[in-house]
Amino acid sequence: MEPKLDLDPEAIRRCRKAAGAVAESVLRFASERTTASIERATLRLIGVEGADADGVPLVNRVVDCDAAKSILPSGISLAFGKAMVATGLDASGTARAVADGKLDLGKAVAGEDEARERVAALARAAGGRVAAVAAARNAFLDRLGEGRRPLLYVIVASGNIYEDVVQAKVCVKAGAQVIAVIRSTAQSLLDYIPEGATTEGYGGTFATQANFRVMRTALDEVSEEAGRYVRLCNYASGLCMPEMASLGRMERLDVMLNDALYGILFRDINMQRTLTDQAFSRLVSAAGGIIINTGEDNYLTTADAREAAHTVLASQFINEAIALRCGLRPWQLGLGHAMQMNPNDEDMFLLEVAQAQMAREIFPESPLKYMPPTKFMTGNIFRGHVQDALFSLASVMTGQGIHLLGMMTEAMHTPHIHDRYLALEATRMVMTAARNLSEEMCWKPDGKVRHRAAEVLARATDMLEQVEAEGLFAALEKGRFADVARSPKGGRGLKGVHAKSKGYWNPVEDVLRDAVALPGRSE
Amino acid sequence: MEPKLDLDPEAIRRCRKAAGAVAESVLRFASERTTASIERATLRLIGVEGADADGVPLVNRVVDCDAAKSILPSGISLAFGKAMVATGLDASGTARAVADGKLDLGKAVAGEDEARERVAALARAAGGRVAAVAAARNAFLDRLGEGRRPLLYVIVASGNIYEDVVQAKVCVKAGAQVIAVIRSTAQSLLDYIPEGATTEGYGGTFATQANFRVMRTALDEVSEEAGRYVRLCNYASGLCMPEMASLGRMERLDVMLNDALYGILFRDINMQRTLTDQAFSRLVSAAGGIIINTGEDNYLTTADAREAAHTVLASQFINEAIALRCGLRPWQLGLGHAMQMNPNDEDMFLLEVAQAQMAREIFPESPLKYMPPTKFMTGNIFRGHVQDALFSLASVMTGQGIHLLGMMTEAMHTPHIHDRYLALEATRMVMTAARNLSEEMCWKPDGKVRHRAAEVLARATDMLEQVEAEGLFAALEKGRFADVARSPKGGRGLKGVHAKSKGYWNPVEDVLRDAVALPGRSE
Amino acid sequence: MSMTPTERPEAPKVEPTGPEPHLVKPYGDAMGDGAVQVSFSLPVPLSDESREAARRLAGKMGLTEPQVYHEADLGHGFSYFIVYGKCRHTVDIARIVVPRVAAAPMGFHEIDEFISHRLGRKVRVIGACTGSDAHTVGIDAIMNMKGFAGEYGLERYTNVETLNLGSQVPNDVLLAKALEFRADVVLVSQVVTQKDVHLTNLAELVDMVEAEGIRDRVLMICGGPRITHEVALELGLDAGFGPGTTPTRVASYFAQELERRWKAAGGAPVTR
Amino acid sequence: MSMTPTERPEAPKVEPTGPEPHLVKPYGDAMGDGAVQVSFSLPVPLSDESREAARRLAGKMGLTEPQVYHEADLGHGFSYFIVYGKCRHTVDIARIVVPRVAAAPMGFHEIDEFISHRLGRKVRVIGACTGSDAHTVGIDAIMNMKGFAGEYGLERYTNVETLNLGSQVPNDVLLAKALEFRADVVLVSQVVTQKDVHLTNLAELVDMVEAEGIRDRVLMICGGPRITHEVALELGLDAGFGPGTTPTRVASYFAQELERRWKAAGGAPVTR
Ligand code: B12
Ligand code: B12
Ligand SMILES: Cc1ncc(COP(=O)(O)O)c(C=O)c1O
Ligand SMILES: Cc1ncc(COP(=O)(O)O)c(C=O)c1O
Repeated sequence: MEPKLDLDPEAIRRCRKAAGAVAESVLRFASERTTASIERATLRLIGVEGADADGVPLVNRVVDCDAAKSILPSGISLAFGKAMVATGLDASGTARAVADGKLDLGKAVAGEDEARERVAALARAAGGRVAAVAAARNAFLDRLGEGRRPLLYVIVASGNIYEDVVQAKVCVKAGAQVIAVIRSTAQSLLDYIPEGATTEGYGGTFATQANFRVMRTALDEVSEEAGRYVRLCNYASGLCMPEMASLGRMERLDVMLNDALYGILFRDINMQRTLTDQAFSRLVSAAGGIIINTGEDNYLTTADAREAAHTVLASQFINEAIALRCGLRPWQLGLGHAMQMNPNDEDMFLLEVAQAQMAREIFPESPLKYMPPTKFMTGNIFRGHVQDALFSLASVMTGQGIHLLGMMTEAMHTPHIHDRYLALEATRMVMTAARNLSEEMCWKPDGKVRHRAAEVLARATDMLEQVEAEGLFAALEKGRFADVARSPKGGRGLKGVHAKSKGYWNPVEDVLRDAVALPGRSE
Repeated sequence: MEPKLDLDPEAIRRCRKAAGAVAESVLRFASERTTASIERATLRLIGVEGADADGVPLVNRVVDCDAAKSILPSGISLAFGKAMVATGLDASGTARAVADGKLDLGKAVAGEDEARERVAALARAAGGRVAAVAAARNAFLDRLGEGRRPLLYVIVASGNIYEDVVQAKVCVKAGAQVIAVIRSTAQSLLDYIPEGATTEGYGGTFATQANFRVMRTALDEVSEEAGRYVRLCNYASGLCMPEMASLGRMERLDVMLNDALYGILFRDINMQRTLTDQAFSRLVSAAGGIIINTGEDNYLTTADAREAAHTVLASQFINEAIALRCGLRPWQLGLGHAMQMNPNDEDMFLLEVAQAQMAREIFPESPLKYMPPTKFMTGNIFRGHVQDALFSLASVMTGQGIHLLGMMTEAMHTPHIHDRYLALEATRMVMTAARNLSEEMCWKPDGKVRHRAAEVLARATDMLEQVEAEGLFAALEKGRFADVARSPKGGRGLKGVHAKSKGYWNPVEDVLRDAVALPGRSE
Repeated sequence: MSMTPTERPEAPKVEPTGPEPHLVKPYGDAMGDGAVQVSFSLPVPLSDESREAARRLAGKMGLTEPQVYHEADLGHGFSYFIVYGKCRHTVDIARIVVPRVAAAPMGFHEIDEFISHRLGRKVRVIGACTGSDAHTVGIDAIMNMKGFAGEYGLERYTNVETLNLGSQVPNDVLLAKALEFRADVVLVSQVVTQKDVHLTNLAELVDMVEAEGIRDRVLMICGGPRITHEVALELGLDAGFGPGTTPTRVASYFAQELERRWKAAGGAPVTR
Repeated sequence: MSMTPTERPEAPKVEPTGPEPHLVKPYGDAMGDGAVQVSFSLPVPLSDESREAARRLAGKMGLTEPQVYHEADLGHGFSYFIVYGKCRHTVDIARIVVPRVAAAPMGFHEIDEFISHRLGRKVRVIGACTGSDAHTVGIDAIMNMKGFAGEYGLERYTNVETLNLGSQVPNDVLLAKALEFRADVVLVSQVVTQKDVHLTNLAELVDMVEAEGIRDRVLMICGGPRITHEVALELGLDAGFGPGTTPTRVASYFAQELERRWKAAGGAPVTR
């Protein structure tokens, strides 16, 4: 798409510079730490599966065992490797032995070299398996394609994975290109991932490895029917962010919401924890060819879209900078933004289009994730359907990459089966009717649209340079994003953060970094 | 609005020239004829009111009496003047005497001069009263204004004028600026106007003088409440076109649908009859400050909007040419067009906007009447609501003058009370959100939009020059408009047409022509 | 963790409405939830009481947990509500039998050939949009050359002779023309349905055709957006066609039905 | 033909629903027409039979002349319908009594003065969004400085001391903090309502407060998009506020209600 807004390249450069500095500092912080979930993710990646009789995942049993406390700063891998050598069992078997109290992790004294070799081999094997998953996706995409952009993204959230499958299939028939399974309310606060296929959740369906499989299998089936590859999306967020990313990568999820800032601001998750988790998670997704979605769109639910538009842009720059440094490539960055102005404000459509077009031009290679109106949706489903239509128009006019479907029942419930059908139908109609609108039109110089974009960019530049100066933690403490203030020690999950000791070793991370051509870190 | 399409001025000039020639010939034809309804309108304007015991209007009784047959070619006025002199009664009294058989119109032999003077005085008085009506409207407009353009136009059609009043008031609260009372199905085929306030109609409410008053009174009331003048619209069409125009003028209707072509094509009314009626009707509306709406929008219900778009433009030119020559000024010409493409066609929105913008630029001073999607509306009210939203956007983007509200229930019933509320709400939202979109954007040179406009204009030019060559009657016979073919002698109402005799006299027409500075015709 | 589809768990099918799958109930996002959306206006001003009235009304409609999600004051004594609830009712779909137009679908050429081979002479079809109805697009879609939805209309068939009377045709005129034309098939379109005028109109036509004594000689077919085959049968016509009807569907029907009748009667009625 | 309004006919008023105007019935475009719009999906594929099932279902809901205006095949065994019909039911609006929060509306300054003059000391208000609910926009609208809909929030009042605990607050934490803060008023927000979690949550809180023996010392107020005053009372709270609530409405209520209670009790409870 040819640029229309004549944005100031110098401002963009300054933004990237400031965001880069912020990212470096955040990643430096993260590189000095590990977390319970990173270590659990590591175990999962080397093959630990299953749960104990109470449904507690074995990875949690291992990482939470008494001995682990002192082990975690060095990483679980070496100790676990020794345990494997000691038991002679595979990864899951070893973990079960630890869980059953048959083996004290602190007391496994097998030879260090053998232990390292054992785990390193598993890590390399995991890397291979994961590459195969990415290859399988690419084969699908080559063979079937996935339809035009923006990709139409709809959620299922019945709470029952089997019901979700039915609904997802119906969505695909109606044109959906990405199916996102929303998680059960507050799953992100759980410090473990439930096991097995689940049929009870509220406001969403539990994210479990089995559920991922059930849905991926079903989507593969309908992808064939529909003659296009349908992507699956879930959340790599919350206290289990690194494990979610890992499971997603293993089970061929294609898109994952992944944004520490969301957890901090909207879930009150501790910032040290989740920013550390995020660095690992993004690495996992990078090599897996997963598209991550970020959550700046959410800022405008608590802050005002007119006033705080620049915070969205600033956050996009930060997310981009962090992501690129974790090995993600631009095409993997579904940077979030949203249409959240009061639809009764004069010219709000122009301002929204200005924002969307601006983001498009600033991140030309990234498939922006565009979020529909939610805040100003009411119980008036008819009016809401039209708000969503304006959104669809804005989206197609500005070349968005991933288009979240607005639902007329947004203010009421997670969607009913026909809500999605109607939403897809209307969206497809609007996008077809105005398919090439963007090619056809230009924005007048000196008009409101160009002014708005320039103003938002200028304010984002100021903000980023300020965040660079004060540091991200301080900025979060001052409530600069989403009008929400959080403290570095507040929120959930801080106790799962561990400063790495000198000898920290994580062969999985090394394999991952290697896969995306980042230098290794262990030893 | 500054032009955006770079239309070929030479093509526009050629269109106006050809349309002018067509109009001249049609008006020449009309000037040589009178019709039953013109004569009845004349009687109404000089004061004949009321009906006989069977509800037959007195004007019909007079014009249909045995003697009238031979009288009509000379106009009813002189004979009726003689009758007035003979009875010494006022106009209604005289008409009732004729109806009651107390007086034979053919045998009234009063002095010609006195009779002429008598009727001419009434005609002048009528002229005065009508000027007062227009002045009253202007006073309202000066005092209250009428809100922004496009004027939001909604229909009421319950069949019961009192129910219509309730619904109209509700519409005004929701933002309606024009209330159109749709007529009962097939009233246009009646060769008389029913009398009195009516509560039984289907698909609409009878247009009667009393109903006009009931609604105008109610709207004056809510205009005060709303702080803006609400216009009233009805139909000057069908077999009673001239009388409808006259009643509308007397009862302060502000907008009247008035288009002989509609009657010919969609009501199978005889073309000689209705084109003759139309000339008189437009004259009536001209001095009355009434905005007429034309019916080209309807063509696209029977013909294809992609293929036949130029026929709409050609017809607008013809309607403009005829109207201007009947004394109407450009601001009175609500030239019709419609958004009637299959919404699932790629880029249909662009083509529709091209048409709307083109019309806007070609008729810059006329308040184009823009008709919503009807043809592709289905029982899917949700999808329909979005089609209407696209329409509203096209309308505000192209500066239309009168915006007919699309109803999501278009494919089902004349609107329910909340259909209009929802339609007005959504339309206002879209128009507010995109209020200055048109100021902000431009269409790329060499794009589809400009090409489409140029192509439609070029085809309209060809068509108009062809119609000029063959004449309008022949063009209608060949089905050039709306894919419907009609013959000059077919359809209803031909027997009500009378070639004027040499001595044709119509003092009312003279007063009307004088009021709009056209030369008189009688004697 | 393996990726081959065969090793994946089979997704169990969700059962329709519990133990009795033929008892259907609305579905929102869980079997049996009964989710239904309702909207209406009430002729009372908006107030806590009218909102409650709306809720109770939904309750009377058999919606449990009715929830008013939107309310608007329309002014002048009216209010508008959007309500959701869970429908208690079920319908036994196993007991539903809907009459269908019984005719194997055929294509354009096939029909033309069927007529020439099986009926032995051209079929004469008259059509009109009757009463005060001026909506000709529907009947034209079936009859006009150019046809509808990519199919040719009856005028294009070699073995169908047509006469399309157009709009606003009074029943007596249609009858007279049908007699004159010696029509085998009468096509009537009715689009305007206010106050059930289409039913009155069609019933009147059937009466007139019967009174004329030719009811068994003509196949009477009606169509329109609110017409169903069932309604047509109830009114005494032979078939009814609703929205989206294409010319071949109508022609397939009358060709096959005429064959059946003419066979039974021992031959086609003579035309002139 | 005259133009002066006085000479014009008076438009007779349209009577609401015939002889018994308190029996209200939906209205489309004629009194008593009962016009209702309904939509739902059925867990059966689209067919003539499922369309008929949809029609019958509407019939069971008490809609006469049910008409299926839209139908869609959603695939995978589901179909969707939009139905209109004429509702048979009426509701007697004269018999409906809806409990209201009884408090005269006051403005920002007025409330502050009311508290200082009539209550004699500052009011202590604690707020939280409880359970796993993370939707703080509602409670913030009432409590935050910047307020909502052009009104200041409680934090801006001179005579209100506030403590906003934010989101995802477990009931026991709220209770402990309320005791510690010696709250006079507890504000609870509940936005997520899936599986009626808001009802369970609120009922649990009331139980805990009662078990703690301080139920009569605190005014318990809840709010959220699906909360009504009636629901709050049923759950044992003192008041409930729904969508669109503004800070002054809540403050007017607790100020006046505390005055009433404290008067009856002979004075305000001491705070520390
Ligand atoms: C186009 C149109 C018009 C055009 C008609 C032009 C013409 N020459 O036909 C014009 C502008 C003239 C018009 C005028 C009016 N219209 Co009109 N019009 C419509 C509109 C927009 C589309 C109808 C259409 O063409 N459909 C497309 C065709 C292909 O579909 P169809 O008719 O259903 O036909 C198909 C099938 O039903 C079937 N079929 C139909 N007939 C037959 C016959 C046979 C034998 C068979 C086998 C099959 C068959 O096959 C067809 C192809 O699949 C509808 C709204 C809508 N979107 O439906 C309103 C609508 C039909 N009109 C309506 C009304 C009220 C009027 C007026 C009466 C308003 C007034 N009071 O002035 C006027 C007057 C006309 C009159 N007396 O009939 C109402 C009818 C309400 C009702 N249910 O009674 C509607 C629903 C609009 C509304 N919401 O108010 N209208
Ligand atoms: C903003 C929003 C979010 C934001 C919340 C940010 C934040 N910090 O608050 C984010 C993006 C984080 C979010 C997340 C989720 N959300 Co949410 N969200 C919304 C949304 C769009 C708007 C809510 C809102 O802010 N309304 C504006 C405020 C001002 O209105 P209000 O809350 O009604 O408050 C007013 C009154 O009710 C009253 N009031 C409210 N509380 C109180 C308390 C007292 C004491 C008083 C007196 C008055 C009062 O006064 C307020 C002012 O008038 C709604 C959809 C919608 N349009 O309603 C969905 C919605 C509420 N969310 C929903 C869901 C399911 C979720 C998730 C659980 C999804 C998931 N599974 O992950 C997540 C997780 C969050 C969680 N566990 O709670 C559902 C709830 C469905 C239901 N009925 O149960 C909704 C309806 C969307 C949907 N259709 O699915 N969400
Ligand atoms: C970036 C991001 N992460 C996560 C979530 C979901 O929340 P949770 O992780 O709490 O399930 C959202 C929801 O909108 C989101 O936008
Ligand atoms: C120009 C015009 N005249 C008249 C009518 C109404 O028809 P009738 O005069 O038959 O009531 C319409 C309806 O759309 C119209 O567009």
